[in-house]
Amino acid sequence: MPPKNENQNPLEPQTAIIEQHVEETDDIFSLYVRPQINDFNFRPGQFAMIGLPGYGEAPFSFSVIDPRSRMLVQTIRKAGTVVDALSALHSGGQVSFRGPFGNGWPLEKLDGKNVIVIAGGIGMAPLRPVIHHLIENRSRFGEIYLFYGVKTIEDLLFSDDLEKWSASIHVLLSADEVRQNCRLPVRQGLVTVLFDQLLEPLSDAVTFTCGPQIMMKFAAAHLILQGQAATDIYVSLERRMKCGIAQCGHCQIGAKYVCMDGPVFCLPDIQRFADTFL
Amino acid sequence: MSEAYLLSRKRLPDWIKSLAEIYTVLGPVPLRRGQTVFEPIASADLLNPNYCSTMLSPRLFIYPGCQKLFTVNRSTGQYVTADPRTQRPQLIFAIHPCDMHAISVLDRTFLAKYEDYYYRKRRDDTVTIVLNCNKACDSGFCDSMGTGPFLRLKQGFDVALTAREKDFIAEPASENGERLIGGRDFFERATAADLGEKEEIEQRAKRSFTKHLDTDGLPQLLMRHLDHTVYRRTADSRCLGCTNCTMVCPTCYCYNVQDRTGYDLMTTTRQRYWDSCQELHFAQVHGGNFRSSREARMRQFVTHKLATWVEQYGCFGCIGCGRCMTWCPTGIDLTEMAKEIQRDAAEK
Amino acid sequence: MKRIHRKIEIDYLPRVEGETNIEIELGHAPAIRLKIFEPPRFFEGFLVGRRFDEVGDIVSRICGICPVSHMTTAIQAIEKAMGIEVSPQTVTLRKLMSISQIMASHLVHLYMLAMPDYYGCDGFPAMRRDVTRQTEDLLILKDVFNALTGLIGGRALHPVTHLPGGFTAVPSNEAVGQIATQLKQIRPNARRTAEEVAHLGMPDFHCDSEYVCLDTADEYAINGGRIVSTRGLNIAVEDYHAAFHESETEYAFAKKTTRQGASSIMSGAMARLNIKFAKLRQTTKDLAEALDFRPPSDNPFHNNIAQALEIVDGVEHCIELIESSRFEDEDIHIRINAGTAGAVTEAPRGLLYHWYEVDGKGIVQKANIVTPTSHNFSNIEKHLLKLVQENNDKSPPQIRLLCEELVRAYDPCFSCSVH
Amino acid sequence: MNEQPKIGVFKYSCCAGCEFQLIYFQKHVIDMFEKTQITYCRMLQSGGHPEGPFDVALIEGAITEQWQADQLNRVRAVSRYLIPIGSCAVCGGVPAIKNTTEEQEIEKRVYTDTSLVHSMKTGAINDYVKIDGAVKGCPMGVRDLSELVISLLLDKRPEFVNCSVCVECKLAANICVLVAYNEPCMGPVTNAGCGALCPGHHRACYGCWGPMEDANAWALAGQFRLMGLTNDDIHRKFTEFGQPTTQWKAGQIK
Ligand SMILES: Cc1cc2nc3c(=O)[nH]c(=O)nc-3n(C[C@H](O)[C@H](O)[C@H](O)COP(=O)(O)OP(=O)(O)OC[C@H]3O[C@@H](n4cnc5c(N)ncnc54)[C@H](O)[C@@H]3O)c2cc1C
Ligand code: SF4
Ligand code: SF4
Ligand code: SF4
Repeated sequence: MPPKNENQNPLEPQTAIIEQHVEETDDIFSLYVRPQINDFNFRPGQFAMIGLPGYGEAPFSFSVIDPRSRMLVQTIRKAGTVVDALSALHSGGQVSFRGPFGNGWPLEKLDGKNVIVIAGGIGMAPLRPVIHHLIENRSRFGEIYLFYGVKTIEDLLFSDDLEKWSASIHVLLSADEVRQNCRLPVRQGLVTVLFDQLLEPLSDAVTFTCGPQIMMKFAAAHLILQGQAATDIYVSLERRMKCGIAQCGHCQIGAKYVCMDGPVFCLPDIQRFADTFL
Repeated sequence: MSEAYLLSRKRLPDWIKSLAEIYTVLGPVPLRRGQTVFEPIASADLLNPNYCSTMLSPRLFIYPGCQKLFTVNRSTGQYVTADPRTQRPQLIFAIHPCDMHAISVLDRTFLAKYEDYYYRKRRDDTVTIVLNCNKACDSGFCDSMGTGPFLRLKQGFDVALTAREKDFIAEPASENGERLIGGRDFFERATAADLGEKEEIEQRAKRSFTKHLDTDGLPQLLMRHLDHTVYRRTADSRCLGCTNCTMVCPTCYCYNVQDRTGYDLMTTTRQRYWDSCQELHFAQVHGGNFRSSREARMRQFVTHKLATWVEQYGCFGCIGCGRCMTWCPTGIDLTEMAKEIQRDAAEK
Repeated sequence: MKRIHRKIEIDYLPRVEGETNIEIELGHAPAIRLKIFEPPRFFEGFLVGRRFDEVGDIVSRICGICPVSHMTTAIQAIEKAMGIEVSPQTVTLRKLMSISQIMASHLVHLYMLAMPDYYGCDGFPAMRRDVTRQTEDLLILKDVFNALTGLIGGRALHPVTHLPGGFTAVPSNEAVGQIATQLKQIRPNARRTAEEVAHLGMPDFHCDSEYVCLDTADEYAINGGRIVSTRGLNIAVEDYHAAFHESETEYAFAKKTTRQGASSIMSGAMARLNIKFAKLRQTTKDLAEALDFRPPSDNPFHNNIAQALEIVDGVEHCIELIESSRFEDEDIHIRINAGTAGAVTEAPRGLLYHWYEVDGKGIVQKANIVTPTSHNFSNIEKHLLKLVQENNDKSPPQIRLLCEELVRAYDPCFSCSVH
Repeated sequence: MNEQPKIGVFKYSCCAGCEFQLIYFQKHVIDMFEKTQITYCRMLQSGGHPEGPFDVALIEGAITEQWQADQLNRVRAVSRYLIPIGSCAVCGGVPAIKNTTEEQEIEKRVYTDTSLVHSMKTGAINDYVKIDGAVKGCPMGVRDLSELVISLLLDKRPEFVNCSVCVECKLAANICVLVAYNEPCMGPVTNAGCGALCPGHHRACYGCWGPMEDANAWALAGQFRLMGLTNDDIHRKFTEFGQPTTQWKAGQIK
């Protein structure tokens, strides 16, 4: 147990400054946030509780940290009270900020392995720092696949990055509807249609996935059928969260707190509980 | 173990009076029509030490149903933390062993990796005097859950009392507890014989239980039968979704957080209040609800209390007080559900 | 220059409770029609089949401004029908609740419905901007009266504690005592309200009426008594049906109630003051004197002043009732019996009659409700007609305003009247 | 928001109590006049613009006549948000008790000449148009009302109370009258917001706030039967408020 700290109140947020607001797609935007703490750091996959007094707060993953400016980037989909309020903020605006929380992706498990990253929609956001890590340390890994599924091509996040990344890893894209052209090849269908591009066997691959629950469920089932060990699949889950510090109970799944023990779980470790939808 | 003392029943009022000089003493007070509630008392006359169980456990004095966290000025961004403490330090008198255990269960949530500022202040500010139960209460099964009828905790409380015909055996368990007894002339030293009699009373109390739950291997069993039909049947035919079970449960810790802004649109108050996994919106997120069925919510309650809590916190989430079944308007009993699953498993 | 205006229509009269149009025909055969189009909700129809202990809760929903009156009248009728006796404490609590509600209703009427006309405002928000001080008095007074109703009833609007047989919960003496203190503090505000209203400059218009109200020997009757009038009526509530007649009209959903023989009547604050002025407290009488208001009056606009004086008197009445009582918890004892009975109370706007037939299981078999606005309906039309005739030479907007002011002076409630 | 939000208030079949609650009650509701514009409210002021547009249209009362439904559709078309206020509008409320009897029969009990009456089955507002939330209560609750107004001013989605009365009952530490005193309490299926007023005053909730989402009326009706209520008693309990709703249908079987 950590030593008792009289003056620390993990429920009371700090104030952080918005440096930039970028519209990514029709309903997704990124906020560049500067926290007050200078040595702020996070692990890919972790998140912060960001909010506005009067509107509440909600969990958002870090999608990147700028190494020089120390700015955090949060990529957010417009869906809800807090988000609507955040979406109206521009540079100079203030938000409330608590974090980082959660365990983050187990990057150490990837060393020497083939890596499969599966993202769906806004699920790309917490996986972006993973890709950065993979590319920065490219030599430590085998084949690297990024499977990324969206509804329409307009929903593709970070398309500039995707192009850059495709120089060093396999970037495979799918969209439910493909109507117009895109600089990168996009296949029509759910993200699983791309799986025929995988080189077998999968036995020494590790998978990180984040996206809609139903996508993760089918992707994982597919991979396991193809021979991947369930224990090599890691999922990042979304739940309702009010505290972020393992108290409010909303994010509980069985014996686990998504906010503290997760949001990243090894698939079988979470699947054994009820109501996981996995 | 430290010393044990004796307090004659006649001197109880003196003790309460002296405690009330330092603390707000919260004790079990009889209400009209046979109910008991914990309320501030100034003298022992009001006290009902033979109470069975209260609707709300003394949890609410440490973790109140609705608690202000802070106010923030929306233009300056200035936060003012709410002071969770009561005006005077409080003393909970005659808290039952199960309810004392429940507080120690709550400690594991609020005083864990992240320490809750508000809970910590109130917990440190509260003195607890436990009264062992000489007889099982109506729907209690604390004996099965290892939380009663006599206190089995070694720390985390201040004094344990055992009632005898003419006196109380008082056993302090903290420095503060020693102080509350020491120096007061109405306490005498207890003898080994007294403590021997305490053993006997405890054994008698244990035999008075009519409700039992076999907890051996129960968590594993429940986790193997997550899809048992008892959840759906009970949920559909009897569960009202009213959340009374979790509102009265002394170990439930879930809360919701809400911002309320004044008409000046400047001052926002953030507060938290008890929430419940039995409430429809509890696990709702944008685009879905992870426990949209009443069946799923009921399963969550039963399996959390009797199974996953053990992995999560190293103890059961149920302390066997019987409140959830007592105060459920349709009398849903989680032990009955567990027993049905046990029976079905045994038959197979 | 004298012009004959054929027809003036006021569509959906604003600033009254409920919905009505007014149609004024001038010329050879002048006529006035109060076309109350408030949709009927059929309370008397659906009360049949409901249990006796639901009736109070249901009928309070007839009206959001006088729920206590409907509730109390219904409960008293049902108690009489089933032979239930209540304690003196219950009688006192009912009185306090009724008076405080009447005061609150008068306040809303005076400040929010009636007064804007006289200040040339279209409504209260504008008044709050332009004549702030007066509106402050409203807020201060109303808070205290609502608090008193709410303390006894659980809430001021649609109280929850009031059942046949008594109250499920009784307020603590401390809490009631605090309200008494507040009541003493608002005396000047109440007085100022009366002065304000007396100086509004109401039209000098006279039209005789038969004034009807409840009366008892010893006090300013509110929840019971005999029905008396300025023309010699003096009957027990049991004889209500012999003295009054309810009839349907083809242009309004509200029924008209008149004396048997079709002569119209006026009930409400002015009727009460015209008949029971002597029973007011001396301070109220002195104030009336100072304001140059000497009942009986035959100017219907004076109903406004009468209401204001009732507020002044009501403050004292409540203080007296509180200071002469100690409240303690009591259990409600009821027996279910078959029976029929009616009860009359003074609602803010006048006489309110409820009548029920209950069977041996406590189920309502028949219901009849006659509201103050139904009692006043004919008289409003009669007075409007006279007013229009006397002001025939004015412009249509002026006539329209006069008519609106007159209707509002009656403080009618069309939601009640249709129910 | 640069301009003050425009509010329109429309009254249909009801007691007008919610409008009184809106207009006259607590001081802080009065403060609202300074930050919003009430552009139409017949009981409050003369004139006004019933044709809209409105940022919020507040609808009081149930629908019992065709002209009301027609007007309601027009109001919906010119309103950004449309919020029913009070049980009559939200769940039919007391005026919907009449749906339990045949229309002709009800009318005949009140009028000898029913030819002028053109009443229909009582409906709630969301039986006719899409709604954007609801301020429940009979009369509507001030907590939700101020949440609505503040939310409007902050430009956020209001968070209305949406749990059972039991939650507030426990937070208020009332002894449960159903369990302890065997009173048939509607609290478990009734939407909270009143602060558990009735149980707090030693009586059973009679459901004036209307059904909560996902209410299990069937199970509570079963419990009432065990407590000795007749089917008629139960039917009355579930039809005093919320007759037109689906949530309480299971309790409305005779
Ligand atoms: C660990 C973690 C990381 C996350 N990271 C990200 C991230 O990086 N980017 C991101 O965009 N999201 C992320 N999320 C999800 C994000 O936290 C949720 O979208 C969050 O609910 C938004 O908060 P809110 O308070 O604005 O929503 P709320 O207002 O609380 O909305 C939630 C509820 O309201 C309903 N609702 C919301 N909007 C509407 C509407 N317009 N109409 C009808 N109903 C509505 C929803 O159905 C839901 O029930 C993350 C979640 C978790 C748990
Ligand atoms: S039982 Fe439900 S309410 Fe209680 S702690 Fe568990 S999840 Fe929370
Ligand atoms: S009294 Fe009614 S509302 Fe309160 S807890 Fe009991 S059942 Fe629920
Ligand atoms: S307890 Fe029930 S009946 Fe009473 S006020 Fe609340 S919702 Fe209405």
